[in-house]
Amino acid sequence: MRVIRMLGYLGLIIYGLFILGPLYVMIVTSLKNINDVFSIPPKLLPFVDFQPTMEAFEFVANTRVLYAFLTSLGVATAATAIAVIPSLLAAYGFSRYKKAAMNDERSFFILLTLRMTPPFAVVLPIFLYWNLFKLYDTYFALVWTYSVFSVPLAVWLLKGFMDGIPLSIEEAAKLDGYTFMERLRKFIIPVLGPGIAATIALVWLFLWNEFLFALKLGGSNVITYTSYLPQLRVGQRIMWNVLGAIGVLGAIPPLIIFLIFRKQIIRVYLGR
Amino acid sequence: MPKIRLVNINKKYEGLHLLKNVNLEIPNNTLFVILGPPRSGKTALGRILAGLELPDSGSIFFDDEDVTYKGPNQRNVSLVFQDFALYPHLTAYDNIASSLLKSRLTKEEIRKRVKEFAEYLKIDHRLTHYPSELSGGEKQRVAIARALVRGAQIIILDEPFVRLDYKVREDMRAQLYRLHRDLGVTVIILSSDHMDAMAFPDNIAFMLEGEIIQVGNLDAMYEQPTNLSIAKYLGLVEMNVFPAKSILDLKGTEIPRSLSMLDGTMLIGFRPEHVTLHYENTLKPDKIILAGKVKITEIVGSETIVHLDAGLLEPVKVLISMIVRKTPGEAVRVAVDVKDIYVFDAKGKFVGRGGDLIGGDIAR
Amino acid sequence: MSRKNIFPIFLQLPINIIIFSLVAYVLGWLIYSVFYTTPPGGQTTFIGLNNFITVLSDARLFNAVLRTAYYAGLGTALEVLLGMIIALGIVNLVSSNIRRFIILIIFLIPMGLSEAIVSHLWLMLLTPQGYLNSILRYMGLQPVGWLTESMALNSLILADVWQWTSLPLLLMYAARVSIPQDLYDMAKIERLSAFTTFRVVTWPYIKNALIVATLLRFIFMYNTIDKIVLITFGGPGLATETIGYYIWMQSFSYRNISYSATLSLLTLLSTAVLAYVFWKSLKR
Amino acid sequence: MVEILLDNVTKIFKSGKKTTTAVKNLTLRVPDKTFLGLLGPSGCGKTTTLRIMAGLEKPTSGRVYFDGVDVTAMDASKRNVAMIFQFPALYPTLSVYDNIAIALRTKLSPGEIRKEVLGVAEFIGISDYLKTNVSKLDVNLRQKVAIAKVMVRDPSVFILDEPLTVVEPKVRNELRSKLKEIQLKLGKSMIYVSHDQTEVLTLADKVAVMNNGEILQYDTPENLYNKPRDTFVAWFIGYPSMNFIECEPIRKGDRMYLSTASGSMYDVSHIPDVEKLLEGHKKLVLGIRPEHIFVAREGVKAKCVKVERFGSMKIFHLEVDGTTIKAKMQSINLTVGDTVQIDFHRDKIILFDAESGKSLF
Repeated sequence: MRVIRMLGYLGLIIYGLFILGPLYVMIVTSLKNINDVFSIPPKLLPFVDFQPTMEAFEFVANTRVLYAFLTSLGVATAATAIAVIPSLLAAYGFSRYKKAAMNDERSFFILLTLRMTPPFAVVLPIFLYWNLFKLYDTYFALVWTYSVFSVPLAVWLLKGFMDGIPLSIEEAAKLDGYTFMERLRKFIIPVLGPGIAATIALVWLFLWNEFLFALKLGGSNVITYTSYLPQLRVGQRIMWNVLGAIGVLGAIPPLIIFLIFRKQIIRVYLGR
Repeated sequence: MPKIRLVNINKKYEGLHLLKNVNLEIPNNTLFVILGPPRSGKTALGRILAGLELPDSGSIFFDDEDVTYKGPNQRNVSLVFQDFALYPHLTAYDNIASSLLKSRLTKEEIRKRVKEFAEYLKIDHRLTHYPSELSGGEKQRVAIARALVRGAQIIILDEPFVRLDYKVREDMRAQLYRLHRDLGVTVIILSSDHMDAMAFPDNIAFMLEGEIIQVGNLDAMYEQPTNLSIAKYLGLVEMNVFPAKSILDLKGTEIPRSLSMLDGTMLIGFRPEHVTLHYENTLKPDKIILAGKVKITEIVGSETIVHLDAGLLEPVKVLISMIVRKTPGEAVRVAVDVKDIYVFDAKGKFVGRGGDLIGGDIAR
Repeated sequence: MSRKNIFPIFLQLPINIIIFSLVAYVLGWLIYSVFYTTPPGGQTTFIGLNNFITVLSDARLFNAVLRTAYYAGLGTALEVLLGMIIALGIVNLVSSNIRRFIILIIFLIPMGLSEAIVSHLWLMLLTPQGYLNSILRYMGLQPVGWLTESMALNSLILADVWQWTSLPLLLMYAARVSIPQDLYDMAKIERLSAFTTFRVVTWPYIKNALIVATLLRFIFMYNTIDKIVLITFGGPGLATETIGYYIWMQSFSYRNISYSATLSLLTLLSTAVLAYVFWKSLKR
Repeated sequence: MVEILLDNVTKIFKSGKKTTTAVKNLTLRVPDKTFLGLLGPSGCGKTTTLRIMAGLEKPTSGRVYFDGVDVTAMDASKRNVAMIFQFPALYPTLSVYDNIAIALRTKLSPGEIRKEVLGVAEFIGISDYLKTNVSKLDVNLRQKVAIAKVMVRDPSVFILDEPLTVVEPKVRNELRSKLKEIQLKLGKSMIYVSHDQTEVLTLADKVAVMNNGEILQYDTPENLYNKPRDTFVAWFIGYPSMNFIECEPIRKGDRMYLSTASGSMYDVSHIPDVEKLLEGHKKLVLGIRPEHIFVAREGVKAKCVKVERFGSMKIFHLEVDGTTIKAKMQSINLTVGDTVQIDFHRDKIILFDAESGKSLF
């Protein structure tokens, strides 16, 4: 029995290295000067193999990359804000009125297919749609597209959390004389609190990481940190250290969100 | 306090006929128990009375006002849920006060009123705690306080004791009785526990598969049950029921003449507490004497239940109101007075008691 | 329609307005473009089922379908199996909640990253003079052509396994943790062998999560082309061109609007079918 | 067949900073072939004690012996125990038959297994469900399957953790007699945990009443009923629970009386050397069970305020000296509002010290 346990631990450690290795490499690259990036033997230990510099991060701070990060932040936040309230109402409908028209399982399934739509199949028509309205390369176009695509995910998550609240609590509030809006504001949202926060975080994260739409709907004016990356590969000299820096900065929000909402994230996938 | 009248209430849910033409009258200011096995439609009836659901058909009158389509607040009715349904994010105080925040009372008036009810229900020392920190009994009391504080005239409790410890139930039943007596509030208990019927014996409606099959006080249901399921449901120990034929054909038993002319297909039932140990010298004309061997004995507090194997389908259960030591296998003779027995037809409909049999009302 | 059943419809109106503001046009345009085409400067003409005929005769599309099946199939299989093994490993080997939580956070990080970041991260590793080859050379081994024609697709699968094994892992972990402890106590008391315990206690609960993870991953690998767009551009040659990338090229490089719309519509239909299968498994 | 001994066992649960002591240096000896009841309110540590016995929980300190052998560290699988959980623990994808038979796979041949399972299923009354999958059954049938699973094994001890709590009241009586039959038939020791005393008192030969992690009294049902060690055990055993009347000892001539706050006097001179017994206790509590109260020609004035009646069994709530006591009297017809003279069966009176709550014997 002990041997199996040892092998098990070894397996976990190997998998841990498999995950952490590339992340470590990214962080190391972001601290390198452009010439130190690739060399034989590989320079992997800061202070030992190379002098870490903040060169890449300074580049990010002083060029449009910073602007790209702020755009990502703004667009993701705006789209999440637009999507959350309507999704909350819809999730309430799907959770409480399973038999009513537009709230039954079939409509929920249709919403699910929206969440599964492949971006590559719809990016062209959306591109043409915004051109139609002369809104190509504008914030509104990207934010609205993002909110449309975040609604299915938001509703799916919120419905999961809302199913966790016993119906009797709501009916008790009904008996206490509270109207629907008051019940939502005073009882469902506070009790659902962590669930809503986790949903907002996860939907925001989904948009923070989006690439294809940002690439095609944005242009010179609207550019997110993900759609900026290809521009660092123009010509022969790929700015690897800046790519590393952007990768590190882009990875901070997911880490924070996973730390804060670990319980809710596990609970969301529990139901499925 | 309004007199409640339910007229021809029907309710279907997903093909299940939950309530079949329910008619019930609940006099004002009573403590009313709606008793019945689980899934007999009690909760559905409670929810319709509270206004949480609308009946498919039929109407509800409070005194002579039709409140069928009025919401819970216009009816001044409150429901205490089986899982108490306390707001997890609010303290006990806020839970109780939640229904008053909607009224015009000032903050001070609310505080006084909540304090008053909390003290009455002996929960005032736990007001700052959250529901998760309260015990079952305490949660129940907060839920009741919340229902009463807004002046509801009718309070419905759905299986109020199911989640409580055995000993806490006894205390909570006393609380409910005191509450009804002091506040003059109509209390309706939906319960599947016959002990609740025993604790509140005056007004009981028995529900079975969505129908009210008997209304009255416990003694009436105990003495004259309308069908076999009520007879079996009421009683500390379930009633012994055997096909008449199996008793009549039993060898080694004395069958009084009055019983022998009974129709064979009928069922004879007799309660364990009506069975007495029989000793040779006390011959009585109208007694069924059964002989058998003791299977097991159970001692309950100061009473003993003896399971007797008397050659019938199932063991005969005997309840003796003192502690009696009977070893398994011991031969015992027991007697049942004919006037105590219950007679049901093959389908379980109550036909009459032993007394009617002797009087010749139940013919072959 | 009493007040009762209208009200829920009002609940659904807001999201439907948002969604149909875009989806209506998209679907309309897709269907329209399948049957009508406007060559640059030319006249819009009805082309009937030409597109569907092209689809059936398009060899490049057929190869792309095969590649997608291989890419999504192998990738999903690896991710789900590895995810299950690691999830069960964590639960059985690590008992303290704090250590479990730390391990889980580390293992879930890749899932939180953007496809774009992961693509460039793996580009750093896979590119000929990249880290992987420099480590291999440092250890005196032969460097590997990670992005050459024969290896490119497998390298992409490796990158995807690195990033997305965490989803099946999370699903399996959540399912395993939800199993009531009483069942394991009963199995221990009845002296069931480790294998029987797995068969009658663990498997029934995680089987569902396994199916859901498999479908979820397969659909998303089928739908996602970010890695291909950023690491291999469908190359070298057509070595890593999946259906998605092929449509991407048709839409934005070759500008065959009508044909790309046809392919897009067919993909949407197949995704809907996959989603239906996913939904059915979810409800069971 | 095994004699179980828990020697000074303590169990402390740590969750984050908060530590709770579920069991406090508990010593308990369960002779072989006894039916032991563990009785107490929720959260009194009875389930933890059970799990320590079964080996599912390791004690923080103290030892566990099976027939004198120290099994504290021995895993549950090696202790040859059989257990029923509060919520039926059945393998979800298996049929009833397989659920029962699974534990026997390694021990008996298929033929023998079949005979055993059919016999047990017949006894419990689930023969016609053998083929159905357990997840399709309602909770009553599922618990019957759990009981069958336990019966078919040949363990050294049966351990039951509140098996009847989730079952419908009607089925509860049926299963209670079945469990009693099982214990008699198989002659094995059985440990039965519950907060419902009717179950425990009818089934158990010996009962341990627990509260806050400690055993207050460990005795036969009769002794618990007649000689409770303190007011908690006296209150906890018996339905309806014992009445308690606060009073003070007063000597009048050569008779010894107990007088209540409102002045009614109870003569207790009949208790042997009552003088010695009572000195040193300023305040006392007189405990009398509802079934030991009767209507007498002259006694203490009592006004009836409520009647609970159940066929022949009647419980009268009587107001005496300002406190309400319950009396269970058989053939008495009192209605609310009547006043009557009541008296207590002298030999059934139990005296407790007011502060410590301990009974004076």
